[in-house]
Amino acid sequence: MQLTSMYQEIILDHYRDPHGRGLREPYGGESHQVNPTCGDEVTLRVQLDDDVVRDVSYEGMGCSISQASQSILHDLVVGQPLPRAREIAADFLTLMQSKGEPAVAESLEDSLEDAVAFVGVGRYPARIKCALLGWMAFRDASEQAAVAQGGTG
Amino acid sequence: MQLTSMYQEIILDHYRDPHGRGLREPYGGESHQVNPTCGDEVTLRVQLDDDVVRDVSYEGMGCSISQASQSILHDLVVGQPLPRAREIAADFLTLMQSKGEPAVAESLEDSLEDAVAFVGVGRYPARIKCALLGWMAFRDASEQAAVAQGGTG
Amino acid sequence: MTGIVSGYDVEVLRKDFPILERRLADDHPLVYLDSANTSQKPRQVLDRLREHYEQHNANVARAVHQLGEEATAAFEGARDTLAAFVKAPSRDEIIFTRGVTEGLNLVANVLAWAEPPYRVGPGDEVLVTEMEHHSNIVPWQLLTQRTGATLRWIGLTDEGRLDLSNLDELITERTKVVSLVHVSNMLGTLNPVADIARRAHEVGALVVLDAAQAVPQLPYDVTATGADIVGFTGHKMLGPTGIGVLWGRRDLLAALPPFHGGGEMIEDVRMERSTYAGPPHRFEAGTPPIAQAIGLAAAADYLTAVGMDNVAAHEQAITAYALERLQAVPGIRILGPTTVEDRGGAISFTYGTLHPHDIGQVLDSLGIAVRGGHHCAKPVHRRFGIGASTRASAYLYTTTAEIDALAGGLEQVRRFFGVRF
Amino acid sequence: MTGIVSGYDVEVLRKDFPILERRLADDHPLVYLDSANTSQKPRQVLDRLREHYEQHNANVARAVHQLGEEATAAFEGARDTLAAFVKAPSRDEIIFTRGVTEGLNLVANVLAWAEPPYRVGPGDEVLVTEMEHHSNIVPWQLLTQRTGATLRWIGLTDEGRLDLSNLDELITERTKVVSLVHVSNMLGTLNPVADIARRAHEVGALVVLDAAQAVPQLPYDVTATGADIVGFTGHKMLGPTGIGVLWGRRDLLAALPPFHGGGEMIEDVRMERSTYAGPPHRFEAGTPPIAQAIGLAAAADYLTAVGMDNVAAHEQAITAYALERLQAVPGIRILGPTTVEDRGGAISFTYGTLHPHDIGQVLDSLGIAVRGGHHCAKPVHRRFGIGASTRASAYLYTTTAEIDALAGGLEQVRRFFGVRF
Ligand SMILES: Cc1ncc(COP(=O)(O)O)c(C=O)c1O
Ligand SMILES: Cc1ncc(COP(=O)(O)O)c(C=O)c1O
Repeated sequence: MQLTSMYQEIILDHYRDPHGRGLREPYGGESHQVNPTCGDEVTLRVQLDDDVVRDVSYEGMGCSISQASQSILHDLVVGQPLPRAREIAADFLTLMQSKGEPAVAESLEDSLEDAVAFVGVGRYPARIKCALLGWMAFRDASEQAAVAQGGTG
Repeated sequence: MQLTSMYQEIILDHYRDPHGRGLREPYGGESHQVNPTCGDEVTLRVQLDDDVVRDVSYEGMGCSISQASQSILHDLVVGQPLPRAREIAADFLTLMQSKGEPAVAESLEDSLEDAVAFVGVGRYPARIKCALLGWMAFRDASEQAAVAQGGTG
Repeated sequence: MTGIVSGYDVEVLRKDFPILERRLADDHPLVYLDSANTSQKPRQVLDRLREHYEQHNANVARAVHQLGEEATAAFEGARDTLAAFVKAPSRDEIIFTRGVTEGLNLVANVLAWAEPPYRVGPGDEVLVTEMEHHSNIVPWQLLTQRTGATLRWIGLTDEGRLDLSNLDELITERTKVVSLVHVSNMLGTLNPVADIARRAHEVGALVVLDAAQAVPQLPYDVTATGADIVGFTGHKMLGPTGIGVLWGRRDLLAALPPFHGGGEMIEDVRMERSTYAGPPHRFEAGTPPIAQAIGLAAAADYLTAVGMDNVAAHEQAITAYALERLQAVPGIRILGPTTVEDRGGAISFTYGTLHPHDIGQVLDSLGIAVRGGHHCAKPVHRRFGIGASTRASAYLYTTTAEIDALAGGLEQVRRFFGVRF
Repeated sequence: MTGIVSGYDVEVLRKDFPILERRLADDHPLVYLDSANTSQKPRQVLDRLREHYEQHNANVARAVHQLGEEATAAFEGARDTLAAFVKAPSRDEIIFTRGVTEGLNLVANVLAWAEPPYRVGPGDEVLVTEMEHHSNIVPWQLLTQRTGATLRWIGLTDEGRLDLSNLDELITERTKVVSLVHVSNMLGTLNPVADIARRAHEVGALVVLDAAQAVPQLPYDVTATGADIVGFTGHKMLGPTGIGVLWGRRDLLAALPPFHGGGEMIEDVRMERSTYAGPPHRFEAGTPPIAQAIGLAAAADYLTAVGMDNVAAHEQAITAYALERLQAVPGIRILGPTTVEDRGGAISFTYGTLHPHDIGQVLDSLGIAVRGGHHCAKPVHRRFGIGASTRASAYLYTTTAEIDALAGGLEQVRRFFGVRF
């Protein structure tokens, strides 16, 4: 069944055992995002250290897709220089807009690593917002953090 | 063709040569009526004399049906005691709501005389208002006139 | 069919609904349990729509030609049909709207500009409840914010019923409007509207009912509700989208100012000033949803032919069956009344820690359509400490086999995510 | 077909319109010359409607199931289609309404509550014209009466064009809105909207266009009009009733407050307060006219396939032909431009002293459908010293033979009433 194309094992793993969950101090920027169609929410904090993403901490409620996506986000961007983290975020958006095109996923594999597992979600328009919720919060919070430290924001 | 069932010769005669047209003094009540769907208008005055309709005078713009109907109204009610004039008006309303039923027209022939020629108009919902415009004005103006003279209004 | 007895043959009736024969992905037959969101349409409604467009299409109330007369007769005839369907004392009390949302906005909007005693202004209060659909909250927020009035609301008990314990504090001399849902689209609760209407009328408040879920399911009598205004929506009662009805007491409607301005709602227009037609046309500016009103009348005819008593009895029986089946599934918690008394057909629930999106997605892969989300009722979700729920809702075409499919599907959901409750 | 050459075969195209085969009383074929009132619908639109209801019906933006996704894709796809049809820079600038009347009311309504600089308040002025449809007069009367602003209007020349001689006195620093008709539904006049928009923008006024008669007839480019907001209506462009479009500049829409409150227009709802979605959803409260939007997209697809250039050329040719034929009938006086330059397809006229109702009734007995009355434009009738007129209006399916039938019918009207002019 098609279902496994959305719920790949790696997504279910992150959902059952999310990485980096919880809100932590200190942080340079925080963002709260709501998905108006289902009411799901996330609060996400970003801590920069000289333009390197030192921590991403988050809390909220949402479906397996949004939870797993936030967990993978944490894995991908923590430790990265902010410009590179933003590239990753842009690539993830591209993946979500690819309508599930395997070729797009393949071309992004180097950048997104495990996160290409989300390619199947792109075929379900109602779920794309779920996958993007944390990433929208990251874009917002990282901008704030950059501005706060007087960086490249 | 069906058309002649609406435009009976007697209606066309009244249209071409209306009776009692023009606004006259004195009058005890006046009413202005508008047909919102076509913009047709009539101003109609009623003069009572001891509960007898002494004069009905009118002016306005409208189609052959509304013009002829006002002319026939004038013929029917002038000289009648007000209660009888109201009966005639009620009968005309019944005729218009009869959906063109010949039996209804027949039963009203004694009361309405020539005016039963309007029976065919009842089959054209859009035109019923045209035929009734003057009669609505009469009801209104005659009530005013009755009140003004302290009568049965 | 097993398990329940209906006043009509559900399997035969289902043949009127072409979409129910649809096969979805992996050749699963459609199991449509989202009727509180929108209902499916019988062939009879679609045929009437098509016949109108192919044979009688014209604008109404404006043209002196055969098509125009036919279209006007059908449209105004639809008003008669809907008036009879909800036992309105007069056809002139039936206003056609896009849906109940527009109807409620119409009321909230004209009350800002009405003459006393209806005008809502500074110091006045509008009372709603915590179980309202957003469509019966936001219009009143806009009204009260813009006029300096205050919005108050009736809270809920843990069983999902209105908490009427402090009603005397909530309905006071300041209350100008009490607007509430007749049957909740989320909890399923059927509210004691006649009682509340009586209390509201004691202080001279207007009573407005959101009957979006009630009219499709119950034999309806607008005056028996005790309300002054009742709104409902066509697409939830087998009718087309884009059409709804607002019923209002004739003398009240006659005293209210217009809503939108435009064609058909006028008596005379001058550049300086206009005068307006009487109800219902005063509230129907512009070309109305002609074909949709005619289609809705066909839907009302269909429901009347089945018999609204039968529809209500089936809804009760299938809801009772579903409540029982669902409560037997480990991990299911029903939100709202768990038995069928004073209850409509919507059943919202949580399922362990699983998210409604995930539940809905797995069910969908089996052809089972339910709704997951806040169902346009965020405050009541918040009241129960959750953000979203899963909702199954039946209608006159729903079978017990479909309820069984749902119960079975939920077991598969659990297995798919590898959880136990 | 004789007399004109079109970019498509009109006789072949007519076969798409089932109603055009209808026989009326006395077996007269239908001669439908009332398209400015409402257009007829091609099979392609009716098929799309039926297919939607029979295969994909569900509510939009709310459900995570296959039907819901299909319905949402079709509905939001309709937004793309309509955006492309009028060359809107962004799909988010397309708001679905019931029709242009609702669209104009939406604008007038939100401007009462907008933040500066858009808010219309005491001392401000709104400018319309004397040739407006009631739908572009009454909403502005309501707005100005309720906010203490003033309504002014541009007068007309005897030829039925805007009298722009005193435009500098009418458009001043006080002018907040200029709202006018692009193509008059009564006079047929095509107005110089880009010029007027430029003048209005010099003083910072918003420009609103009633394009109800323009979009169906002309290749349309909303930004080329120079306007900030453009409204049109589906039923006049081969689409269903109950649907229209309001286009607005994205940054403007983003700055305006909501219109109706309810489902789908929100971001978050608490009992105390709500926040709202961005455009277009902010302005689409409640279940939208889903099937109707999809049907309208089918209509736009149909028009695009014929080619809007071809539609416009045919309209011009048939209007030129009709103007010529009608002016040859003794007693006919055309209201509005008598040649086809800067002119749309509606032709209103008087015929001796005969009343439009009588003219229309006799024509109807011959199967010829025209409109008699004030066409929801009483002020322009008053301007020309009359209460009502007869209007013939063609569309892409109209043939010269139908115009000939009209001319011949008018002669029979004259004979029937036994008058000479
Ligand atoms: C110029 C113009 N404006 C407004 C309207 C009103 O359109 P609707 O009734 O579809 O809202 C019409 C048509 O009736 C029109 O021709
Ligand atoms: C109780 C209730 N009120 C209001 C609405 C809104 O109805 P509509 O979207 O048709 O306007 C709904 C359905 O969505 C409902 O169930």
